[in-house]
Amino acid sequence: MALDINKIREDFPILKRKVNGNDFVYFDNAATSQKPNKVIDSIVDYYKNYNSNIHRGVHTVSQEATDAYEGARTKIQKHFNVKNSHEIIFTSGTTHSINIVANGFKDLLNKNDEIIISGLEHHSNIVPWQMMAEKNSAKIKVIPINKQGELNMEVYDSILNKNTKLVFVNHVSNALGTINPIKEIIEKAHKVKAAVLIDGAQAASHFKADFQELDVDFYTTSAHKLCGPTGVGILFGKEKWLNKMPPYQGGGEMISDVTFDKTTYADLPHKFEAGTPNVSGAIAFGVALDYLNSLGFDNINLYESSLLKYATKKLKTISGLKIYGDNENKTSVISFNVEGIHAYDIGTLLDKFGIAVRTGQHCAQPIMDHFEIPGTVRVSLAFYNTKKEIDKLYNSLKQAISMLS
Amino acid sequence: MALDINKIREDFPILKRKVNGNDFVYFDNAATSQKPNKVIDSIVDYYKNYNSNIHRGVHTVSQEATDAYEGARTKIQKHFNVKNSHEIIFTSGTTHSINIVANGFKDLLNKNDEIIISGLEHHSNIVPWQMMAEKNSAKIKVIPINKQGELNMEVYDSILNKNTKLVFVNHVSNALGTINPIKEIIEKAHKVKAAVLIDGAQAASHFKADFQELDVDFYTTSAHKLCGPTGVGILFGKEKWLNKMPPYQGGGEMISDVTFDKTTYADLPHKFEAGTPNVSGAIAFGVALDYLNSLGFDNINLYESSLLKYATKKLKTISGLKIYGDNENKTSVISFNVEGIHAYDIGTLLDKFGIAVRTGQHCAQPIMDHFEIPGTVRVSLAFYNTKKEIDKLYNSLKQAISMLS
Amino acid sequence: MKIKEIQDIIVEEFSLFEDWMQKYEYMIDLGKSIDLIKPTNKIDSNLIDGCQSKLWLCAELKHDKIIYTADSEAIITKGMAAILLRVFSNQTPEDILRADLDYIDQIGLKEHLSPTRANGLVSMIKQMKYYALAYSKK
Amino acid sequence: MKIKEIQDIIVEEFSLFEDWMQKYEYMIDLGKSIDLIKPTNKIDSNLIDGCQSKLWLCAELKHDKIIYTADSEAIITKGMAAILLRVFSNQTPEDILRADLDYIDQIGLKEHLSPTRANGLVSMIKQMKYYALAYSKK
Ligand SMILES: Cc1ncc(COP(=O)(O)O)c(C=O)c1O
Ligand SMILES: Cc1ncc(COP(=O)(O)O)c(C=O)c1O
Repeated sequence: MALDINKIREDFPILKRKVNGNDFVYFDNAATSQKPNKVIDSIVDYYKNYNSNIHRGVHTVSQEATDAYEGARTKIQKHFNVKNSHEIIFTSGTTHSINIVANGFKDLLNKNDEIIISGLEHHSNIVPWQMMAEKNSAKIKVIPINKQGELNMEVYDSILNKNTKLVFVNHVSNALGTINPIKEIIEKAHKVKAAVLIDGAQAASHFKADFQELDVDFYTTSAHKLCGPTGVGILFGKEKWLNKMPPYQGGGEMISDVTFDKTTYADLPHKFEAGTPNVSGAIAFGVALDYLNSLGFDNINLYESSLLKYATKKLKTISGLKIYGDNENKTSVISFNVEGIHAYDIGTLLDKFGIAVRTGQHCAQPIMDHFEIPGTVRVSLAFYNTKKEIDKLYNSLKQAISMLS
Repeated sequence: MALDINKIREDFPILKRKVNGNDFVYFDNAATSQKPNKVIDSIVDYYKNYNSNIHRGVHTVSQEATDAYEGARTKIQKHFNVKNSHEIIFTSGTTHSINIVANGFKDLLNKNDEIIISGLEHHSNIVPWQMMAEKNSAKIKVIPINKQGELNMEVYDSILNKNTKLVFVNHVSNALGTINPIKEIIEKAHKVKAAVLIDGAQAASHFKADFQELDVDFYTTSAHKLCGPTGVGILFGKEKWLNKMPPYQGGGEMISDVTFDKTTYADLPHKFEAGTPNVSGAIAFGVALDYLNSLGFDNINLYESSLLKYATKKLKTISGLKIYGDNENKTSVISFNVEGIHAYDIGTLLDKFGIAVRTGQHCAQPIMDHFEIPGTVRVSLAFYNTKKEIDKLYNSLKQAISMLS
Repeated sequence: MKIKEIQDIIVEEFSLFEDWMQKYEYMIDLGKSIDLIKPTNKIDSNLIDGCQSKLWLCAELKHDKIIYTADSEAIITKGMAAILLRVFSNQTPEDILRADLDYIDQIGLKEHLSPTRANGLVSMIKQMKYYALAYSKK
Repeated sequence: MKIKEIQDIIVEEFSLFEDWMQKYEYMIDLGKSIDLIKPTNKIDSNLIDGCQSKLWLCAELKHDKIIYTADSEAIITKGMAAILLRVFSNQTPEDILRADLDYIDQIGLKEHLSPTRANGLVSMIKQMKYYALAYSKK
């Protein structure tokens, strides 16, 4: 079933707005996605009809809120084919999720242990490990990237060894769009008994991962990247790991017994959900997944691939334009520069034409260092974008270049 | 100017709903507050018109979102009379805020140092310090409470000494409603050069604190307790402390320079705001403060005091009913038990009458241990409650007691 | 009597009540009148997790049938426990394992068995099934 | 010429443009044509924080007036810098401290001076004022 994009666009009220007098074209989807009415409505419905603090409440509205919140957890569990619902921890986003794991492993590692990070990482996936390694002196090794912006798997094989305790790779690179071979990475890591955390912040909006099939140990994502609201995300962790890790934050919900002498931690998932969670956010996250599933991830994938191909081909015809990470295994991102022109100038002029792109380092300075550039223009696509919008980008870009040359 | 409560109630759509066939009476305000239309509308407006990831974006919508987000920070700054806007850190809530400080002091304290916690604390304010003390071996001392549920300030004087580095007290106790003498606590702590963190989760919806006048070192609160959305809160910290503390989470935004060897942290407030924040939540938090200020905190205070007095007097006429923390310095909370009847049973029956109260320990087990009770029924009031609702509570409670006796 | 028969009787009994108040008065009466558990069995190891009021559950096998006893500090929880025990107690492990809880739905008390409700009854039912499983394997 | 006079001239110049494209073409031309800073001053210590493209600012006092020079990798930022320097450079520290930026608003380029925009121009203005303050105290 092909997607009816015009109908889908009706679901996204923001797509009707004007920017600088022009129709708004949103190509900054890797930074955050836009939200369909259903998701927005679910937030309104929550606050107008059943807002309440959850858990431990005996009154009806608290029960309704709790059921909806836990219902969202179950939706997420099913979506990612997770064995136990308590293996899904609600967090405030990917960054928070990764920090829970980094903090958790702080006490589990020592100076003979090694962790491997990919060279394609977002800052969220680098800094927590540096902070952790400062404490436990574990060694950080890096899988370098090649000219096409792909991970060098030969180096991965050579640095993986019995001291490796953890491997951290994003599923899709936010700066380049590269899809990493996570299945292979996980299988190889498991052979040396290392755990694997996959940062799915950029992937989850494009394809549906099956966590049991992947046999992944941890997986993270943020609702705001997949048509959900800001301020909520998940950490998936295998039960055995979540039980092993100490809690990250102290507070309400996460303890079963508190005295001034001693505190017993509560069961999963509460151990990692201290304090009042983002109740409306979690519920709306579930609704966002329902929405995406109603379109179908296969359909989304097919359509986005054709958009990417069309845009790549078109942009490549522009002389002096260079795409970084122009490889076969990528999704929905085109990161480029035009010779002699600064990314910031292109971004500024495209904005005048109503087109939103991102410029700069994309929180991935090591990748920019690799290509020896200060930054790129990043066009990132979603299923509600159209070929017509790409044509508009092409024309505006040509005009911008001519103004700037 | 007296508040026009009937008009105010029109602002809160949820107050029109039915629960178990009865008009909904919401007396669980200490758990979370209800939201006025303005706040809900601001969330809708954000997602329908200018949703975007913030900071570093050069396109218009990103600018609009960033300006609104930073505008919210400025509103909060002004509301609490804070010197610098970068002393306001957006967090996911009070629990998160407190954990930032507990983590920050982990490296700043050692085993000769002492921290003082009040005996009136919520779990959020106990567990993080226990977790911290496990790491740095600092000693935790407790200010005990007296029969009226007030802090014993003589003991405070006696345990405060030159080794005291931190004092942690909530502004208002969530379990009893006691208002603590924070001005005195801060002044005395500063004499021995100890820093003070005030947990304002229960206070900020009832009165407007002036942080410069209080000279408080840290202050925390959650938006959801003051008519704002879930998943967002603030940590106020004096610049000198925030600069001294290490960051809590690693990620995007909080670094100025990342390589695989070394990372330089960004300036305040970004150092503590790793990852995509709850943009819509922060903006709606600002709108919630605008709303409350449009009513006026003096008016809110006056009205809530009269409600509390009325309710206390009325409930006290019920034989066998005992109020915990029945003192002069309290706000908006009545925590009670009826002889021979379990709090859970009362809560369950009140819910049948459409009345939402909280029952149990209220995340404050040490207080329950102090009174040697398993829990209480907690009625917590807000400015949108009415005397008529209190009458209904009184009548329903009488009926529940007669059913249960 | 078989589980299904008892359930049908309970459903019939509850069908006579005209409003929630009568229903709850009945539950409260059940909670008050029935002495559910031996005081010596009110020990921590028999406590059910996750509830606002303490809730104890005991099980013993007699003549191939499981006798459950339970108690709670909260009278409504105790009444609900009584309604559950009336069905499950004095049945064979196999019948208990097969039994469903539709009757609770039919008598309009399903809300008390929400997994997110802090009364411990869902955990109690789970625990009853565990006992039944354990005894069925003997 | 006094600051206010230069500002008025700029406002008049910009009033001739019919659309944003002409305006931006002019800015870009400014950015291209003007050699703003000595290569030897393009050093890290002259860098302005918080921008996507590198932005350098220099100040020196000549005959009681401050001569600012600046440069940026991004041409639009450089053009904006040129518009700012045309007003502020070669003025007395006191006049610089007193000067406002209303003219930027009037020529419709205020968006570039949002404190949250990642182009560094707001920091540059702040830095220019700091220099003026420092020199005014000499
Ligand atoms: C006194 C007090 N402190 C801290 C908290 C925790 O706030 P949150 O759950 O929003 O993190 C609460 C909320 O119940 C509270 O009442
Ligand atoms: C690959 C990747 N990881 C992590 C993150 C951080 O996600 P968040 O900002 O929602 O915490 C992002 C978002 O930009 C990302 O693209």
